[in-house]
Amino acid sequence: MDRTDRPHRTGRTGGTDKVMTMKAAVAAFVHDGDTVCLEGFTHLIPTAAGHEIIRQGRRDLTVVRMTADIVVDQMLAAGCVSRLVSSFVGNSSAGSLGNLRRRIESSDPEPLAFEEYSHYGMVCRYLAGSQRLPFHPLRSYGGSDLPRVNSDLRKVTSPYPGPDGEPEQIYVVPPVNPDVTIIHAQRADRGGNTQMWGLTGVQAEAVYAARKAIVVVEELVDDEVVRSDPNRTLVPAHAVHAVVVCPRGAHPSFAQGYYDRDNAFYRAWSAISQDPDRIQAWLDEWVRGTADHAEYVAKLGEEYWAGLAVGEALSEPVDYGRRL
Amino acid sequence: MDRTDRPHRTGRTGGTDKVMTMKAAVAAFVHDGDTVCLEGFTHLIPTAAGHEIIRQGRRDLTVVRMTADIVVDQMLAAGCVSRLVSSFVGNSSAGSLGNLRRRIESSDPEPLAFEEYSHYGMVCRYLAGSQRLPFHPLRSYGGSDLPRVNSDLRKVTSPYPGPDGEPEQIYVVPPVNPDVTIIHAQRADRGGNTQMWGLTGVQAEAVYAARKAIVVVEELVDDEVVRSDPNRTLVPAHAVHAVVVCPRGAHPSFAQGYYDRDNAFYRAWSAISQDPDRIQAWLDEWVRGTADHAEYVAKLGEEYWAGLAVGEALSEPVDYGRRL
Amino acid sequence: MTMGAQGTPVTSSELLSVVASRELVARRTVFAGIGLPTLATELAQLTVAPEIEVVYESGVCGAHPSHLPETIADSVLITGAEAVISMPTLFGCVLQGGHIDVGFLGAAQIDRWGNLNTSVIGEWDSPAVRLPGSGGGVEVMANAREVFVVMRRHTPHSFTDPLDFCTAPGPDRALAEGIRPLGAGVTRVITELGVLAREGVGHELRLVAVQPGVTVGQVRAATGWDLQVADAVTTVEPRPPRSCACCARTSTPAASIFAEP
Amino acid sequence: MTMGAQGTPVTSSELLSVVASRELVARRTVFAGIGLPTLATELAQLTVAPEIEVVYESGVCGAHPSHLPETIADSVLITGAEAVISMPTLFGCVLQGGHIDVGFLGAAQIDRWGNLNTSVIGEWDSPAVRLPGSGGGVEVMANAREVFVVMRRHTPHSFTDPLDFCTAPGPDRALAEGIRPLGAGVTRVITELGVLAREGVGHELRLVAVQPGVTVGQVRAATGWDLQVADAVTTVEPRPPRSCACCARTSTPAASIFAEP
Repeated sequence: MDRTDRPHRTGRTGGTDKVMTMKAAVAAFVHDGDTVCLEGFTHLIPTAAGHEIIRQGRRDLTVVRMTADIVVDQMLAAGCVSRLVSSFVGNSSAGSLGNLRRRIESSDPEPLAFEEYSHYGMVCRYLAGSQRLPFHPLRSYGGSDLPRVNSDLRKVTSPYPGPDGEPEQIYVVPPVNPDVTIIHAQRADRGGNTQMWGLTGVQAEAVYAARKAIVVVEELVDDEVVRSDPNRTLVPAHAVHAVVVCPRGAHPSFAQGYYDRDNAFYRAWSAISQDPDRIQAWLDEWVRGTADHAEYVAKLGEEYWAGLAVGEALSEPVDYGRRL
Repeated sequence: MDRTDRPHRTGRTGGTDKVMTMKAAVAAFVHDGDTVCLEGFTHLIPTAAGHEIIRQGRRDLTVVRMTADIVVDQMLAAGCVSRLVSSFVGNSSAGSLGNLRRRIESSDPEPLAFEEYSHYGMVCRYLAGSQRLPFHPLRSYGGSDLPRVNSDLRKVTSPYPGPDGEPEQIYVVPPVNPDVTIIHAQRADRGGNTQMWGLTGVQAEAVYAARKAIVVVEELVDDEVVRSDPNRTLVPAHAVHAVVVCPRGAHPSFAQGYYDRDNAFYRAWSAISQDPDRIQAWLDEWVRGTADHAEYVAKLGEEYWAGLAVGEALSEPVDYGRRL
Repeated sequence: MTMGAQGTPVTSSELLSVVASRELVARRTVFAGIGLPTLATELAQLTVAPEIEVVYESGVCGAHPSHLPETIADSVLITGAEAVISMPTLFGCVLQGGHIDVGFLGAAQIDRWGNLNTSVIGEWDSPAVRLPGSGGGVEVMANAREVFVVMRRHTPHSFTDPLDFCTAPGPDRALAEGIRPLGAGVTRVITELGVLAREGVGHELRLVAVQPGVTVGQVRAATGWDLQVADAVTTVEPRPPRSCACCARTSTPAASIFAEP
Repeated sequence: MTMGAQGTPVTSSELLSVVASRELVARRTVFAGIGLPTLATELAQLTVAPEIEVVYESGVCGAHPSHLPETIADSVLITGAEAVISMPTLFGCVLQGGHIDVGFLGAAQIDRWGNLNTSVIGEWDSPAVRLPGSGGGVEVMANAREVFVVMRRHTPHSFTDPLDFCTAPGPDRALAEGIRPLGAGVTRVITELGVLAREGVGHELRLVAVQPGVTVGQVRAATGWDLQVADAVTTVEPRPPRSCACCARTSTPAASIFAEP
């Protein structure tokens, strides 16, 4: 391990420098057999982290992700995943996921254990996990077949009378506590104070639910930038174990204010993933054939990225005030 | 009722103009016997709203507030409140609340029903209320005497085995659904999209838990200001029924970036509230004797406010990006 | 395929969206999930129901997009929006909290009570087709006051009773388990053949309108159960009114918006 | 009252804070509630334990105040902080989630197991004194790895067994009800007479140190139960080291900070 493999103390007040390379962070915090949560609801999807997991050849992972989409399909194709916990398995609105469907429909090339939840069921699992609760209640699943195929969807009787004065039952979900949660964000400081804007999904809860957390960012910023707007810090440093700087690491999803969604790639993936040979060729070329995400980015080329560029739309500053 | 008494449609896309005077908002949404939630954890306390409730002579209110402090003591002294639901009853760290103590210790001049929760118990009541849940679990109260005196603190058995494989019990609290929640914020647009920064407490959940919500703001801002930073909107318009513009309406608490906490007033209150006559004189002069909060502000005088003024500390803008 | 006002071809998706958008008149808040529902709610807001508030499943409230969005998470929905909220707030406070009048859902299968299957065709353990799954569908069905369903293909395989799997149950199934949902379940089903309606708990779907040139008999034949028919079946207004005008407000050509994935 | 390094009077509050702050050496995250605990943690960070992370009960993480704060919600704690989080996140994810090593509490009464009363003196229904109540004390006790208690007055009325009312129970009481808390409960009690320590579940508080000039017998006499005493009782270092230096770093005079309310 090189120096960047583990956090080390600095003179920074109250903080630890947690900046690591993606390679080092995945090596340190993602192990064969782990439960790995990758969150980001259509926005800020930690694709580059998924690719590094593929490069390092992790096996037998349980992947937890609300919207299992392209990056999950790629990890499945690379043989990293034996179990998937999710509430939506599809290529966004662009089509379906070839590898995922082959695995589930035909056990091709091997079976995939799949636990289906609803979106809010997943959110409540993160809420329970992050708050160290034995369960979280939600007003879903009554009459659904999902509890029949997922024995972790259970019911409790409320100790308060229902609206009609009779005892009331409600479904609950169990906590999820991933070994590691990986999220992508716009920016963080070296200590891991992480700021996100635009769609923020369930990332903060997914981080708090995990034993370890890796935050991948578009930009490392000075402490003063973070501290000029503490309400923007959705994940405080104390919940973060590694900060990885990886510009454009959410491609083909988007990073609000940094680059737009690559809709053409989403559409292309639906075709690629129909063909097991094409997807292996794609992985060979773009993931296994690149040393890291910087090489992937360079390989796409500046002209390509220009097509995803966005103009500027700055927020109006707010005044935190200072004592006179 | 004048025109400002009820929201009316404007040409604003997808929105309703909800701006009302404090007088009209309290008249419309706070009724005798109501359950009224006033939230703001030491910051952005809706004091001016409490004063208007006193001016309009509301009676028999149930007040729900995590930190029952000066404004609650004042409402108690004015005879507005018959029941209090709270997790901390004190004048911040500056002392105790005379009226509250007389009511509870000596039923002087009349009894006060008091329901004690812990801070997180209150938070969970708002969480349950805002999410329409029959209860919310929390890892508190085991071994406490609080459940002995508050029969709404109950237990459920988790349907999942505990860490030792045995059944696990956990305490739960019931939802709270106030008739109206009143919060104070830095700014909102005319439709009620409300932006807050600094300490944000549990205000969003308290609003969502309520049947109606009044947002009192330091500033009414153009739609474009709010829309330049949608992540700053902690309370969306659809949850808000009235927007009241009331600068300095959180005094003696503070509004981050607008004015500082009036620590001298906090200390003074501990003395005033020891004496029932002094507090009535104070209410006569500062609340019942002023037509509205603008008069209260003017009566304090510009020199007084200058002592609470703060300097500028602007957040660095973030880029939301725009499609090219 | 029919022709739009200006002679452009109207795909089935556009037709469905236009019909669906009309049903939103007089509704207040709409929850828009992935796919067709987004188009329908966008269209509604731009045409027949400008006052509705659309809450996107991504967490966007009060969007003011510069371009017609391609997905519920399109960056143009976020920039300039009135609020962007987290998933716990969206699903917990807004949807489960009871703030949504109409939820929009799609499905692979629907039964006579408006129960939906979005999980599997065939058996759970070895499905013929693995579908995307619940998404927020279970929550929309349980918590929205009413649910509109847009079905791309009206066939006996998709309109079937029993379902291969019930992902998102309507209130009748929930009540049978002793759980009381907030809303009425599915109240409208819009297909390329017509519009079905349902009154609420205890009621079946009924055919209330047919698309131009479609007969009641054709709809009944395309439905996998003995479909109830309203006393007066109307015909859906054929021309998609103002839909092209709405697209003209943005720089996105209608064709790209309404393309099938 | 003793004298500080530079001859300024040291109030009891300052003394307590200084002693409490020393106990924080080698701890990582501290949860600071209202009142004295704030002073102690601020002092610790500025003097003996600069690496500790203080999380304030108001939701502030990583504060960098320009002035010594007067309360946990002082605006100087917010401006320039690393993060400000909501109450649900603070109490749910950070505290209950298990991120806090040391919680700091005050109380009106404490018993031999470290159970605390912050609710009432006398009977619940007609109390002689209505105290502020739980605040976050129940949660701190249940979820912090250990709890330090600062008691302003060491008397048989405040060190009493049984308590008039148990607001925040230690793990022994919780376990007796079949509920397993995360932490060890109270491990340190700091008073104007000395320092008590407790090993964890099943253990009583024991006197481990006395303030200068105080005898073991005086502490035992001031305690309402038969107080256990460690084999080797040390004497607390009398001089508040560097506390004036820390105040000098800010523009607030020590006297105003340490004034009794």
